[in-house]
Amino acid sequence: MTYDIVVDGKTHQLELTRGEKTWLCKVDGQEIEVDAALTARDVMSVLIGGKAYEIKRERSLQGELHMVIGSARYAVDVQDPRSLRTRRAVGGSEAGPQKVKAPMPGKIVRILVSERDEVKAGQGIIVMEAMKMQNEMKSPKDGRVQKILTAEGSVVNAGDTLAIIE
Amino acid sequence: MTYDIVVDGKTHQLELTRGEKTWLCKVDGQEIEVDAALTARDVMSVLIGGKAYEIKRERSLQGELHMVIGSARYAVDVQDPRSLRTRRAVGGSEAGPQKVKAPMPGKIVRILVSERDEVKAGQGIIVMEAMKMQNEMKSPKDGRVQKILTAEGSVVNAGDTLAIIE
Amino acid sequence: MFKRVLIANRGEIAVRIIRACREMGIESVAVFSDVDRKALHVRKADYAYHIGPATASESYLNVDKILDVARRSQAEAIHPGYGFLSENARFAQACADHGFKFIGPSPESMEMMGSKTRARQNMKRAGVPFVPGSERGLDIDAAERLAEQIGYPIMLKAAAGGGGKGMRLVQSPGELHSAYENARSEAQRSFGDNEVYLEKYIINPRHVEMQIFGDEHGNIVYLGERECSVQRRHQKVMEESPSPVVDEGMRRRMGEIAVRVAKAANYHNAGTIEFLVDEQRNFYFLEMNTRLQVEHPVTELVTGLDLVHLQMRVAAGEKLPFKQENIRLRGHAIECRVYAEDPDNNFFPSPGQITRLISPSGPGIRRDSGMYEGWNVPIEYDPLLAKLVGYGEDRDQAIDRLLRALYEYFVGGIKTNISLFRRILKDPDFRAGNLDTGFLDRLLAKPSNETDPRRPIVAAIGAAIFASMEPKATLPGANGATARNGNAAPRPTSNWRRTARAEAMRER
Amino acid sequence: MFKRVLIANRGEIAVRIIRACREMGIESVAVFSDVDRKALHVRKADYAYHIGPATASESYLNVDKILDVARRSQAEAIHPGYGFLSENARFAQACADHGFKFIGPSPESMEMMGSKTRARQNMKRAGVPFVPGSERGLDIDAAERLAEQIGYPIMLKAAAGGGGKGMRLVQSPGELHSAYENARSEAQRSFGDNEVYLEKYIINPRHVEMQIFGDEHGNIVYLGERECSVQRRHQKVMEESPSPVVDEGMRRRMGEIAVRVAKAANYHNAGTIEFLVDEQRNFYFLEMNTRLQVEHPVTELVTGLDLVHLQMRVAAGEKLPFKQENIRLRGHAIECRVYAEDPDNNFFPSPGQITRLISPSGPGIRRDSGMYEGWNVPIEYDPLLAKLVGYGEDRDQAIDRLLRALYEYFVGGIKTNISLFRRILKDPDFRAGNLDTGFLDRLLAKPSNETDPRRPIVAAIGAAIFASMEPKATLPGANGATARNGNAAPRPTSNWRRTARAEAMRER
Repeated sequence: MTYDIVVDGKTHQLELTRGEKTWLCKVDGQEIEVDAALTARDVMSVLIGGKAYEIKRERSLQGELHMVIGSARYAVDVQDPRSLRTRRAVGGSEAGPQKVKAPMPGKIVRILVSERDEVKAGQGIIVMEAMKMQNEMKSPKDGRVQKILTAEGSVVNAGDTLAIIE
Repeated sequence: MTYDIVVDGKTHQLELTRGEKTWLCKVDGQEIEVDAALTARDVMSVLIGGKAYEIKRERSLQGELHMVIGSARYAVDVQDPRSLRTRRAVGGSEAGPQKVKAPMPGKIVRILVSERDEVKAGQGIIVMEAMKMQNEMKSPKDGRVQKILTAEGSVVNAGDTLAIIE
Repeated sequence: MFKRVLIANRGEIAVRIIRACREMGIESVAVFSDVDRKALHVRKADYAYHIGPATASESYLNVDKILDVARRSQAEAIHPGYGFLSENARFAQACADHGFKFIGPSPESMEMMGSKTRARQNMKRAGVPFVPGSERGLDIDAAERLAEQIGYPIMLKAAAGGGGKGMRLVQSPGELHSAYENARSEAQRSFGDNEVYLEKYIINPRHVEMQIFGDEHGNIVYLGERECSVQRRHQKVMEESPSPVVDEGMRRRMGEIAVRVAKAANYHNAGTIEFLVDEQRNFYFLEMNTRLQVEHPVTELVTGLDLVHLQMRVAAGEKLPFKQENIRLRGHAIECRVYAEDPDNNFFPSPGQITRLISPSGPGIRRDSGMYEGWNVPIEYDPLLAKLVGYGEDRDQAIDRLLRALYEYFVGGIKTNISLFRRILKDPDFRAGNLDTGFLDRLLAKPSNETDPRRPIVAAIGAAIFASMEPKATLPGANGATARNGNAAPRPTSNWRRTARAEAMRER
Repeated sequence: MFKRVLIANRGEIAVRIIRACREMGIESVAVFSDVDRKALHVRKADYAYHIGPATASESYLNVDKILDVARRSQAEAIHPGYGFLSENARFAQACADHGFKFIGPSPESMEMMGSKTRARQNMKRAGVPFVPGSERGLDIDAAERLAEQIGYPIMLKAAAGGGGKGMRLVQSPGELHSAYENARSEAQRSFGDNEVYLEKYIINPRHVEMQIFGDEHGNIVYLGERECSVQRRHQKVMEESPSPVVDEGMRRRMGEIAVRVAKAANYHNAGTIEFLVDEQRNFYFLEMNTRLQVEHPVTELVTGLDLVHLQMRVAAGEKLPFKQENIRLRGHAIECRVYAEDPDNNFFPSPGQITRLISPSGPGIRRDSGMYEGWNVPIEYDPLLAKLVGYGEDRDQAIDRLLRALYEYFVGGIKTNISLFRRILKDPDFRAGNLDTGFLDRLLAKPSNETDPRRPIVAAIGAAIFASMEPKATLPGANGATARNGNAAPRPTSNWRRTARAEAMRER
């Protein structure tokens, strides 16, 4: 099987072949023999040339995939090379409308702008509260408030779009 | 829903009705209001009139069901009253052939009898080893060894039939 | 001893008190709000009662509801934990009025210590050293005159304050007016009381506090100090005992003054006297906390005592079972407060479901936790999930054991500040004991660079093998695409979008 | 200090040593057999090497394979843990011959202490008190004469023995001949050495042992005693420190004798001198264990020291960092050995998959564990899963904390002896400290009756709600029958069959 795997923004080409007891991995052209064993849910023990790694997989509610090794944490994206171009294109660019999303579940305590307002990049748009802390969600760019999709007092989930800046 | 529930050998009749926030349980005719919440897998928090119980469910490989409350452990059998009679009948009786089963996974180290041998109740049939301990499996009754279903050196699972005494 | 005790709290401290109850043969009564039905303290208690909606003022802060449960459950005493109603003298009084023993000091002691200016006046009389400043709330003119007299920088503080609210640092005369107004209005908003006082600002102070304990028969002892200088936004993050800066002589002087403070307040049960320590190791009384502290475990490990057991015994009328000279400090303990917050993203709160939890144990590790795998951390309460405490023969061993335990600790699904503690514990200044309350902010301003060049490759290999192990990937026709889908989460985010969001956050 | 250490062991002790390595900045090398690929020590180590099939003689006991891994992994030292090769002098010698530091005593010390009769001769010369008996293996005629002289009952023991193998109690002259033959042949089978010696049998003895520690510069200290009288079939089940029967004077006498024993053996690193204590509190040298003991944590909690750290430091040539007068014992610690065995069914071993694991933590609780949820306990090794240790200001508090922690402990899928510890800790004789090596057998002979009349109903309610929550039960057409199926396990067993089996087992 072949994967393109993005680790902390850097793409690695990976070819994986299952051997009798181990896996053969070709990583960016280099061959590595890997003894991998799933020990508990989302916890894999990996031995590479005697070196032992415990790799924990974590998928967040927002769909992010992380690999945690010891105390280091890596943002990982597993991609099929053929569909990569399409996916990249979907992302949109700075030029188009951008969403202000809730980075955490919480309660909307104040909305600082109105629809059609002109805003600067970094300007406060919405104030959220969670766990007794208030945090300001800011505009990602200079532009205009196209839409506000929440109301004061609402409870929102992480990843919910709160406003769109065009 | 109606259940016959056998707890440590004693049968209780249970009628369960789901209320808005709590369950209504009729246990052996007595009505009890129960606030139940599944907290983690197989761990239920139950409140009955303010008293709090944490109930852990455990199903063994051999199919036994236990409820653990604090440090007390109860063998439980959940039965549908209509099929109860049938199931009871399946069990067999002392008169017929009886199985000597492995109570744990382990290795057969010695077989002490041969097929067709006459045996007494309590007589050693097979010696198993697990975790550096040897244990003798004994005949459940006076009778004759009908069949031996394992061999010295074999590794067996818990519940495997090792021999049949007729 | 009490037969049944109600715990008017939640989270790790409720669990900790429930455990003490069970150890002492006392039945525990938990209370819970709507969102806490599945909280760990409800799972562990002998009794549990619902007390209302998530909003604290309608549940954990609601005196009537708590007293009602105490009545219904036939509790004899109430332990308030920390936070919530723990320093509310009216609650302590209401408990007494309704025939429940409040496990803590008398309402009078709490009242006296509750107002910082009143505490100050009482303590001055007892000969306790203070940071130069005003003894009571003052108007802007008086503030101006006093600031001139003791010299800038000065600090404005809310008389009813705490947790950094209503505090303003003033570097020069020109800043005084607007700072005064801001402090006043913030004090009004936060505490309903706009009284503001003024103090000399100590440069690079340490925050050191002394644990005291008194019984109801007039005996008061001190149980050693705690260094609490590792703070972010005036909130403690790590605490240790003993303090790297306190030697035996200073401990005795500080302890004796702390006992004097407690005696002046006619204090009983657990209490803490907070001091500021300047660079010359002079110390100044700051305030008294009239409750059990979050960080009490470090004192427990170093003294070998159980402060919650002691609280119960003293509240039940027993005498302290030891004298000052019997207290034997041994070893060193350090506590990490594990918060649901994202250290890589401006310490944003991170409530949500804990999908995976791997907890450390072993030699020298104590863990007081309110979380479990599968639990949903609610958005309504403070983000303290657990306390991880390392104990060692000396400070170095305590640090090394904590680093080992943090290496084992894994909380999946939400973000926590576990990685922050590794940074702190490896910092040369921390290891040398060079601490002051500005230490953590300075550390956070520096770039973090923990890297192992080989590990990202290992992460990639791990991700690929995980992906290939997914059930979907083994179906006929499976290829890279299916593997990706198998591995992707409910709402896939492209790498670009993730980066964009991270940048947007960094700007704030 | 060493850069890299190989741990020639498995299970909880391998994990405990790996943790110490990480704390000290030493890289750890684990070894594993076929069935241990997923064991916790492999997960936690920095390096891990496969060394062969499950059978210990072809893996953990195979000296060549372990030395080969030490070479390949470039380890500098080898820690043997306990059991396996830990008391094998030839292994210690082979380590030295191949340039690896053996973390333990010298092969010469081990050799001298390995043969009980030789140890006895050496110790006698050092003035160590002994149970009256023979000083070496004897033939049946000599045994007969000596038994007559010191008086029955007497005990026959294998010179190379341990763990109860090759031991026979002889109550009267008539039993001597057959007991002698049995002991001899069991000794031959178990140790390949049929030498048997004889001792006076002490009625109701306590088993008390003294921890000693020596460096390679001639310094030896004692670190307090452990009471190990709670045994089943000569195997320790619980240990505590201090012993309820040892006071300060007795501790000093016993400690000084233990140090004398160690000096006579030119001993360094961790070691334990075992004593029998009779009803008059006389104590007699039993044997020396030339390794770290399973029960070392109770000593660590009471002394505040880390014995594995010390082992590493001493093996690296450092001097002991303290003197005898610096050792300060404080509080009380009790250890429970959690075994995979069924206390309700003749203590049958219970290997298999751990389907659910809820572990205790909190104040005064230390847990050293080799298991995790989802792990399969293999059938090939000893059944020790974890050690739960309670520490308290005094013995009562240690007991109460352990009871609390055991209440929280839940191991699902396999059977463990957790319930046994509750029985022991609640027993009036145990609580009073009235212990001897027959205590546990007497307790087990008594019927157990822990009941709460209301709980079975709660169990029934719980089972019904669990059943009704099963996904199948909520499908259209679901009724009692589906609910039962949903709740039933892969191989349903009727109640009758279960009872029949339980009875069959009880007969054994």
